[in-house]
Amino acid sequence: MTAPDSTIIARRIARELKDGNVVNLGIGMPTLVSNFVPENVHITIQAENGIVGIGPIPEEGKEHRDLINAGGGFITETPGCVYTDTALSFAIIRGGHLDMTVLGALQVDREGSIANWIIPGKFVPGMGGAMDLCAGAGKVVAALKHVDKKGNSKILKKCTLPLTAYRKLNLIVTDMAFIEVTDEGLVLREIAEWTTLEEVVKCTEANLIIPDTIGSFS
Amino acid sequence: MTAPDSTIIARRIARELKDGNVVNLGIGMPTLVSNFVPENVHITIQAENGIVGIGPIPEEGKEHRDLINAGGGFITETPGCVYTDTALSFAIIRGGHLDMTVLGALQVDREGSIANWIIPGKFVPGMGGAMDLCAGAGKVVAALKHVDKKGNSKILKKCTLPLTAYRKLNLIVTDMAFIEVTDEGLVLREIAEWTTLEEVVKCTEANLIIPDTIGSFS
Amino acid sequence: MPIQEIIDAKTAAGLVRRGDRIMLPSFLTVGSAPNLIDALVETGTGDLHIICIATDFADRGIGKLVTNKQVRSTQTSHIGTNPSTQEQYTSGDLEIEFIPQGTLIERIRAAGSGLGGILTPVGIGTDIEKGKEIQEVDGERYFLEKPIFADFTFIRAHKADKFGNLIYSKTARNANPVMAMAAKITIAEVDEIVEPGELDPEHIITPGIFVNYLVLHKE
Amino acid sequence: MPIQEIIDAKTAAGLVRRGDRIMLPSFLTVGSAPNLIDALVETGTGDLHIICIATDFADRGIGKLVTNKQVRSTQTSHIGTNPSTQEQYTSGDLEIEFIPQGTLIERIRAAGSGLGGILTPVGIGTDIEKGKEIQEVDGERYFLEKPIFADFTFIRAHKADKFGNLIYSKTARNANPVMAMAAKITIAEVDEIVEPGELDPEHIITPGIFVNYLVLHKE
Repeated sequence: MTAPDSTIIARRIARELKDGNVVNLGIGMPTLVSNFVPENVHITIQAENGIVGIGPIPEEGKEHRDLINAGGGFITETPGCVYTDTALSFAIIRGGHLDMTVLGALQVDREGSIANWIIPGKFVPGMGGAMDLCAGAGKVVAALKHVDKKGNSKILKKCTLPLTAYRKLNLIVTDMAFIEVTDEGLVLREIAEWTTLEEVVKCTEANLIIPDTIGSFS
Repeated sequence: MTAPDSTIIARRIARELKDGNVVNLGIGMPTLVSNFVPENVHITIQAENGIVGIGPIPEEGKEHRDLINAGGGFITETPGCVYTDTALSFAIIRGGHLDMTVLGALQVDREGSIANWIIPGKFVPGMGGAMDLCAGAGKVVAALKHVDKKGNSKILKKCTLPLTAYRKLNLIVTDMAFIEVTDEGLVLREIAEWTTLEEVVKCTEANLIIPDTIGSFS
Repeated sequence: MPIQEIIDAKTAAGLVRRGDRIMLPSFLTVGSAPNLIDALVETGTGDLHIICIATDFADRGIGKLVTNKQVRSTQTSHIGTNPSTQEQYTSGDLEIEFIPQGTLIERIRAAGSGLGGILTPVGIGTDIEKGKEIQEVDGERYFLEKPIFADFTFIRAHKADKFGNLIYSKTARNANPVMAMAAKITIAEVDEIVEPGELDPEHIITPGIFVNYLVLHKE
Repeated sequence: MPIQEIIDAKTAAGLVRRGDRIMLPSFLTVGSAPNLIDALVETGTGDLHIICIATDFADRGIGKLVTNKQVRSTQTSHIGTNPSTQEQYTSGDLEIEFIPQGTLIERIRAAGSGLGGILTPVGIGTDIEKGKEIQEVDGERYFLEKPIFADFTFIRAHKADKFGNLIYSKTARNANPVMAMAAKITIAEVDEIVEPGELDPEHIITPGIFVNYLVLHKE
């Protein structure tokens, strides 16, 4: 089978959401998670620029210049949403009031560390709110392609790029695998339907703990 | 002459207010300062329980149960007043955003220290917001009778009661004298009309610096 | 956001266990949650640690819990209006950590905000230095103050929407918004509960994500 | 409260001196003060230190100052949307202290709130530990972060009353309320100026006591 588009990652992460969860979804792929929230699950989406309760993207022409998410995209209000200043926004984030955050990643590793804010000498965007999110959210989920364009694994023994957070990840979800980060190491919980255990192991630089039962997702 | 009532203290302190000042007036005598604000001087009164812009005492029957000052007395709103939570209230106080605070005192001393929160073994009310006010206000003014009921000076070489603040006073205003606290010591700036220099010196345990010109107030 | 469960004051007070730490926002009773406090007095649950600006009056507000001997210890800035607290403190039945009011609220905010502590200059040079950790930064001395957490906070708000978003009334706001953030369970006693969207999102002070239960205030 | 002086953007920008430290609230231009920034670009005043969440875009928001080479250094959390900042950083013409966004706002809040600093766990174990002061409390490691002050803050608010009390618009609130507290001079660019009392005291976010001048925004 050929690799699916990257919404497979968003779809799988969305299944982790529980009714009532308050979540922060990073820029890019993580934002897509909100499109796949299961029926009967109501979540609240927070953004670090100061809103609790983000609604869908507005219809064309209905954008409000003062209403954006942390990626700069126009959003809408949900009934019951709240505006906050940046201090309260990061009090929410750092203070443990989010159930989950989903972040894109350049690399993750077997210790549960994540790198996504800098490629020294090449691209130096800055950490924005990513370090705060990793430090404070109840569950920290990395969403990334399993391998880079050259086929190299992004699930490493040890990140080579400067870290965004040291040992803060709870889950790593890729287009190939659903991996839990435990004190013992990375546990392979599920394999994407389109690939195989053999492929996943081959594409993962970090050691994987392989339990007797492994699920699948698509 | 006999001693005037203690409004003499409030009246003299009120003359220190400049147009646009933001002030916090302590419980009791300091509260009276607001009754003597000079014409053409508009001040904003802040209270630590969370209001910027206190108005006069309400008419009887017009009290609102949720609208009090830091002494628990009913107050009114002024047009343009603002409610704040306790964190912002003390950010204002500690952050240097008040031009002046006026506090009652049990003792003050030549170093500019003030004691007003505890009489060990006798009365232990707690410091409330007094320590914060002393630490943060632009000008810290102690308002007190010059001597206690037994005739003992309250303007000491060194406070004997536990301090509310160490070296934070700018002015000491009593029913007898208007004293500036300087790095050199206490400078006697004015004497109340009803008394004399000799009396003031006699009633002051701390050394006073006596300049050539001393004003008077009433 | 989840629709908040609406419970009665008795059920709410019944959640509190002997020895729990409770934040009670109140400024001389203004901004305190009277139904919740009364219900907690009713339970008689003892050995409590309470965190409050002041212990109010012997027969009103937080003071009722003190008078009913349910309080083992308190972190507070003022007890001067409550002879009951004064007596129990003097007799040694009640432990008190006196904390300047601004420092108290910052320690609570630190807990709710995920900070490890704050440095404050308030009280430097006074007796409260005793036994405290002092830190020098750029030649200035500060207290290193640690976060204060609680098991419960009893909020008093004016209105809630069904998500638990809160608005307050005048100076009854005081410590409520900050204490709402620092407890495992935050219970809000409110005058009215409205539909989500009825409160203007620009006016909401406490986001419902800090709130766990709503109790409808009865006079 | 004093009636605030209403000045034009040019006069406001003219107050800034070469080398000054300026806080510029903005989140990818939302919540930035466009007239004030344009006027400051017009002055050409250089050698500035700017404190901001991000440097916006090369041709919009804060980025205009960078592109115009008026900025010597910045404390910020993100420059990824502004190639102009990236270039000047790479060439060594612009100094940058990268600070996690939540830490940045707390350091500014500490300045405005009279705190000597805060302890934060954010970034522990990463490269930002280099050269930083680390403090251990109860076995946990934290950064000891110091306050960030400024000479000026350029606020963008929706409405002001004549006392300078401010309300904001949606996510344009962001860092404005906190940065308003931490500068010697705070100048607010607003859509409308109303009489004191016209803004509900429960809804005002920034008390006018933090504000020094008002500028009426022109499209």
